[in-house]
Amino acid sequence: MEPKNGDTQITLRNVSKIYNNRTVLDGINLTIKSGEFIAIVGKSGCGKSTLLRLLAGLETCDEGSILINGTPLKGINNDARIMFQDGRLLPWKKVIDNVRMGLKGSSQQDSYQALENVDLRDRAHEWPGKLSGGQKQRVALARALVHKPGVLLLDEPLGALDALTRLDMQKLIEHIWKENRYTSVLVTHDVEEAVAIADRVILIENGRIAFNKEINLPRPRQRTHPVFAEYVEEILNRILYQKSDKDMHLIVTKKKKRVF
Amino acid sequence: MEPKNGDTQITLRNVSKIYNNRTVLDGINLTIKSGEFIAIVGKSGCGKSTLLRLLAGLETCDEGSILINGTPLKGINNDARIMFQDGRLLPWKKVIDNVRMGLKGSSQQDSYQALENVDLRDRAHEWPGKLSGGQKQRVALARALVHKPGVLLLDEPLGALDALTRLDMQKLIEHIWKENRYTSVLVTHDVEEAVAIADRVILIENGRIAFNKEINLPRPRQRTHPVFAEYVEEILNRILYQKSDKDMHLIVTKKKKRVF
Amino acid sequence: SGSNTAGTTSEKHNTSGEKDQVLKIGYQKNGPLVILKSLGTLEKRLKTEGFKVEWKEFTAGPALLEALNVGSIDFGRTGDSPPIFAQAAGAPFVYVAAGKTKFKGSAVLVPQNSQIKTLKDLKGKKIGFAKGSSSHYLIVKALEKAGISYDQIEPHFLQPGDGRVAFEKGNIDAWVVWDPFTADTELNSKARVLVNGKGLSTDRDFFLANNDFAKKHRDIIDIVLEEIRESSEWANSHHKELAATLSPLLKIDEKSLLLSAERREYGIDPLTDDIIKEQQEIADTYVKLKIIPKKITVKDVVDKGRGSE
Amino acid sequence: MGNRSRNRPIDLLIPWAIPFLLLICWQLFASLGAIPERILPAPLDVFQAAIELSKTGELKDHISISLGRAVIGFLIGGSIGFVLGLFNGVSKISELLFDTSIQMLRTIPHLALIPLVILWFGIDETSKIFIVALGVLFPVYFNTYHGIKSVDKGLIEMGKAYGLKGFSLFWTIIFPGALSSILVGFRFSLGVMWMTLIVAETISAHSGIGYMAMNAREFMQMDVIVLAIVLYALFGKLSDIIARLIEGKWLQWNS
Amino acid sequence: MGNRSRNRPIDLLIPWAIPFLLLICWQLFASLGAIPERILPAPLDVFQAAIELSKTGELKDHISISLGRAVIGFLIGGSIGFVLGLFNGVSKISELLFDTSIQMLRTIPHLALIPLVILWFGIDETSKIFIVALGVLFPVYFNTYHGIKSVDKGLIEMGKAYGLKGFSLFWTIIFPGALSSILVGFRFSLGVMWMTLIVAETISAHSGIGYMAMNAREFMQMDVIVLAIVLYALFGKLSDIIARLIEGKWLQWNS
Ligand SMILES: Nc1ncnc2c1ncn2[C@@H]1O[C@H](COP(=O)(O)OP(=O)(O)OP(=O)(O)O)[C@@H](O)[C@H]1O
Ligand SMILES: Nc1ncnc2c1ncn2[C@@H]1O[C@H](COP(=O)(O)OP(=O)(O)OP(=O)(O)O)[C@@H](O)[C@H]1O
Ligand SMILES: [Mg+2]
Ligand SMILES: [Mg+2]
Repeated sequence: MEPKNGDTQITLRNVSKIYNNRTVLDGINLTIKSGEFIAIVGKSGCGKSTLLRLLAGLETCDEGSILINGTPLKGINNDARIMFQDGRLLPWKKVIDNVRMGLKGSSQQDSYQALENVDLRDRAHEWPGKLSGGQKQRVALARALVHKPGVLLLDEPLGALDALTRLDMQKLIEHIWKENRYTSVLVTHDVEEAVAIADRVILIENGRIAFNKEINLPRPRQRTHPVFAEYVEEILNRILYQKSDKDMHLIVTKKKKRVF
Repeated sequence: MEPKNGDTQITLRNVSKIYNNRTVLDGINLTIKSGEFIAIVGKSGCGKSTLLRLLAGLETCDEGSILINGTPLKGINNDARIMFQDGRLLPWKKVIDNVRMGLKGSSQQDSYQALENVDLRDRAHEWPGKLSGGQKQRVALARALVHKPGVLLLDEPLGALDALTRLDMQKLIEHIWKENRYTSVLVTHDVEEAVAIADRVILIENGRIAFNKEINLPRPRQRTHPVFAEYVEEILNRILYQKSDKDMHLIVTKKKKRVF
Repeated sequence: SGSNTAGTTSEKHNTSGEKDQVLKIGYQKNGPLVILKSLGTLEKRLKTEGFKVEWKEFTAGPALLEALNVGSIDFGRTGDSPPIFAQAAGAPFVYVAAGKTKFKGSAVLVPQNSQIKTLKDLKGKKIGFAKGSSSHYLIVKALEKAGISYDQIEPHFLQPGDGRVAFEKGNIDAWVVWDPFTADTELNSKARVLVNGKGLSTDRDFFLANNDFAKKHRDIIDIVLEEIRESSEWANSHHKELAATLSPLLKIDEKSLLLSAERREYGIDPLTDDIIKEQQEIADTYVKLKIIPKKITVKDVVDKGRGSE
Repeated sequence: MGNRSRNRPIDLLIPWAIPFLLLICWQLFASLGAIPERILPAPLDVFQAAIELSKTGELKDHISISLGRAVIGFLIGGSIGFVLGLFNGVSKISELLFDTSIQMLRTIPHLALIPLVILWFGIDETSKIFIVALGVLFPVYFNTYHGIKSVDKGLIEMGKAYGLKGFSLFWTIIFPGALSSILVGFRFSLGVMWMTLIVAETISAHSGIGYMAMNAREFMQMDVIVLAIVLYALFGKLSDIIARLIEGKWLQWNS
Repeated sequence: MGNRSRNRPIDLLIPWAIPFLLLICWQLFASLGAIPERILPAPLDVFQAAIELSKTGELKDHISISLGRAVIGFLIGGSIGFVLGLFNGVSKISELLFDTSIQMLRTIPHLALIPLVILWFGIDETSKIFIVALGVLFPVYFNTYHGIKSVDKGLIEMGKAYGLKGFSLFWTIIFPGALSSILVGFRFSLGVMWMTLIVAETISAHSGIGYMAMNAREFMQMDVIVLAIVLYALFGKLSDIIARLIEGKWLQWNS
């Protein structure tokens, strides 16, 4: 099945996910418009990766359902490509073959170009085991981007990159998204990054969507733009000083027990 | 051998490391004073992890030597603890046993406290495989911090953490370092983080130390302090807009080939 | 031939006082020794001599001689061929007595409706037998008599159990085997005896002893032989009882065992020159067939005192 | 794999479907006379034979004697194989010295060794146990060695960097990392243990199921032969269940 | 492991130190008369026997005939074992259906099966090849199955998420992930291949090294028995070298 670009709408209806009595996602309702770019932020362990895995069809909802263009998702979402948080390169395939993996009838050129884009063209014929942490991550990114899926799911794609490379990769992701307009979900810890790329930033807290902020900035976005900084600050504040009293309480009591 | 705290000075003398004709580190000279906290920044693949591995004694220098308190390092550096970029938790040990690993005669309490510090006390008896990316990283951090080594080496310990947790962990690292005063080297991509914790920030470029900035700020450091922002900007600018003409040229030519 | 290995166990016991001496006898389930074992008379006799008896079971003659060779047993019985091979290999044993002929029970069998009517018809046929067994000698002699050369048949080397399956399945055209397998096959598998050992082979058992043991314990061997003689007499006069005792041991039906008992005489013959000559002939045949590499002289390993008895 | 599926009762039954079906077909063909009884007895005849042998206590004796030999041989051979695999897996020098020799010994059939075994160990229990031990040694050695060789190098490095050495490094990282492969060797060798018994019990034995089988083969008691085969099969399954239980307990983290 | 060490010539010699030392001791003891020749012939006598058998061309015949049986049996048994291991490793249903049956069959000694093998396949080459195939099947099955079961689940998941299915998923991820374990099975079964030949060649054989060994045993020709053992050992080492070459080629990424 050839993935269709830019016409995949995703609807989450009351989606819950429970791991051994631990409710990770608790009745999530969310609609991602076709071609929209969404960024997800949230505390470590709040369920971001779980949400992405649900969208990719790698996990099943314990409650509720996920609709892709109106049809409930069952099994693997063939229309989606996910970049995993832990990279998952095949150690027994050369870098270029990792990028090429799963490409059907696509020319060699595409994958070399993808490697070029992440600045690793010259490492094409090495084993992934010989790469640095950030290089591995970029190979995984190249692999995700070389496909032209209906839905692109990126789980912290730039976590291991330095500031300079990170900016380059952000531009790359945005550029490719603009060209293909697939529905995209990006998990990130970098709020600036979220504001720079996404149409909408979503905060997950206690298994629910705590905050849902549309970013109304023209593209290409200028980081120096005053409104940009405002957005970043607003979201960052919301994350750092959680508004709900209950949570506040929790954090305070937890902190009391710490040594510092 | 009981690790000695706070009295380990490290000297790198003309250290080079070459992987299959690729010179990764090229004649590094550096002295890390006993009890000093150094942060290393640099582009992805520039050799930061390699440097840390050399300090831990996991690799041997191809040229030059590393002196620990004046004696050349041979084999594993028993006085050092390294937190690897890729975590390396033992999948067959429960979280708490991973933290406890290698501790000699130390009380249970220490490792539970270490887990408490990284906010994962309640996950002590789960398998690491069931944790989220950031949770795994925190367990690895707890494991590194629970030892009281002479040298602490941290390879991007907070890369997978959200802004809030990250701040907490930075405080934790600084706190524990202050208490024990071991010589510390932190690899990070977050310049703010480097400036917030380190006594000195070092930039590696083309296998050499391109920049070596002492941070003269009183602790605890206030991020809102204007000098703090100046430091961050100076370092960030140095990273983003590499001063050397040769590099500039390289980057420009590379970019030409890209699709965006 | 070489006598530098001691009959380890028995010698050890020799030095440590009379009470502890052990006689290790190797036997096969379908031989005369099993009768002696089941009667239990030997143990009683030897107890007074300060000897304990240990019975060691072997599935085949060569395996028994393997044990005799390294001194794991002191005394045993096999068919006519294994001692020849053992002598060729230089094993330290002696013949102490011969059994009675049992050629009636050794036969060339063909299926009842087989086209093979005479020995001459065996030409070009697939014939199964155990390599280096008395059957091997029997078929060589039978072919010789029919004027067929050994090259003109297709030999298949099969142990009795395997041969039986191959025979019933028709994988072989003829099967050469000994009692009680002959009797069992005749009665239960629609087999016909083409020819038995009469005039071809005497097919005797032989009683063998470890060289050193035979020298040291002449008296004990005499007692054992005497007991064998007595148990054989009992067997010869109690066919029904014999069949009934052996049937559960061998798991062969009583009818077959009765048949094989009736056409066989148990007993012991002294090692006369004739018997030694027969045995020498067998040995020479094996040399001719290149089954053993060099000529041997059977007389060399006959227990001297007994050979002239 | 794992516990989830094992709890469904149907999953406990399905594995027996094929053996059961075969049994029924066989009985059917035999009853219809398509398989001559003399050549391949019907399951019921085999069952009959089992009952008869049980009544006299013979079957129990055979089994318990074999079991004794099997277990002792397994313990000896398994330990040696494990230790050798361990040393050769951990130490380069040991590997260089011994691996070739072991690879060479491995191919030698036990049947060919019997004359030498009798020479060295006589015809009593020692020689039988030796053969079982020898048979068990190699799969254990092989899988232990391979398991240790394929432990994640990154984890070993981590252990060393955290001050683990010698035994504690082995116990914390190398052994658990190699465990799944070691257990494969264990499972495999439990099967080999029973297999080699038959060779061992051709050496002047009076009892044991190997003896029972070979004796029956000599006298063409097809029902006993088939009974022996069925017993071997059941023992195989039993060994497998034990091995799987151990696996399930030790490899929980992997499920 | 790996290529680096294999290039040092000393590393090629060290593995032979122990076999060589044993050989020298053995010859020494034999020459001094400490080991009676009749019981254990000296290495030179064995060598002599080899020369004599070679002169007549007999040895070459035995080896080439055995080799033929071994290779055919290996190909058949190995393929079946591989395919079974593959299916049971990949498919839960297949595993439920077949694994128990295979575990049961595995324990049955070939010696006990001989009557049945003759029954089914007669006394010609087919039955010999069947036994070799049967012997080879299980280690290949076992290690393939285990290898596939222990492929990193995360990588398989990744493959599926990237649209790999069926054969391409197998070829890209499952097979390479299981390969190291599969090669262990391959190595092991190369040894078993030679081992089972001796049983196979007790069925009405006139040639082959298994026949040679058993024949020599019957006629108590210790020099030929030892020669056969030495041949088996050399074949074992040879098989091992082949297996290691293949491993070295296919598992480059792991070095
Ligand atoms: N074992 C190895 N064999 C060959 N090359 C290697 C090996 N390890 C690292 N390299 C190469 O050395 C260079 C430096 O690697 P290193 O891991 O030190 O980078 P890094 O600065 O930590 O990068 P990152 O920020 O991406 O983690 C990279 O180009 C990498 O590909
Ligand atoms: N297979 C699993 N079994 C049990 N619990 C799990 C499993 N996978 C995830 N969890 C738990 O679910 C919660 C959410 O995990 P998830 O990986 O979605 O977090 P995350 O938001 O991606 O965190 P991070 O930013 O640290 O990657 C965590 O508490 C984690 O421990
Ligand atoms: Mg995550
Ligand atoms: Mg790194």
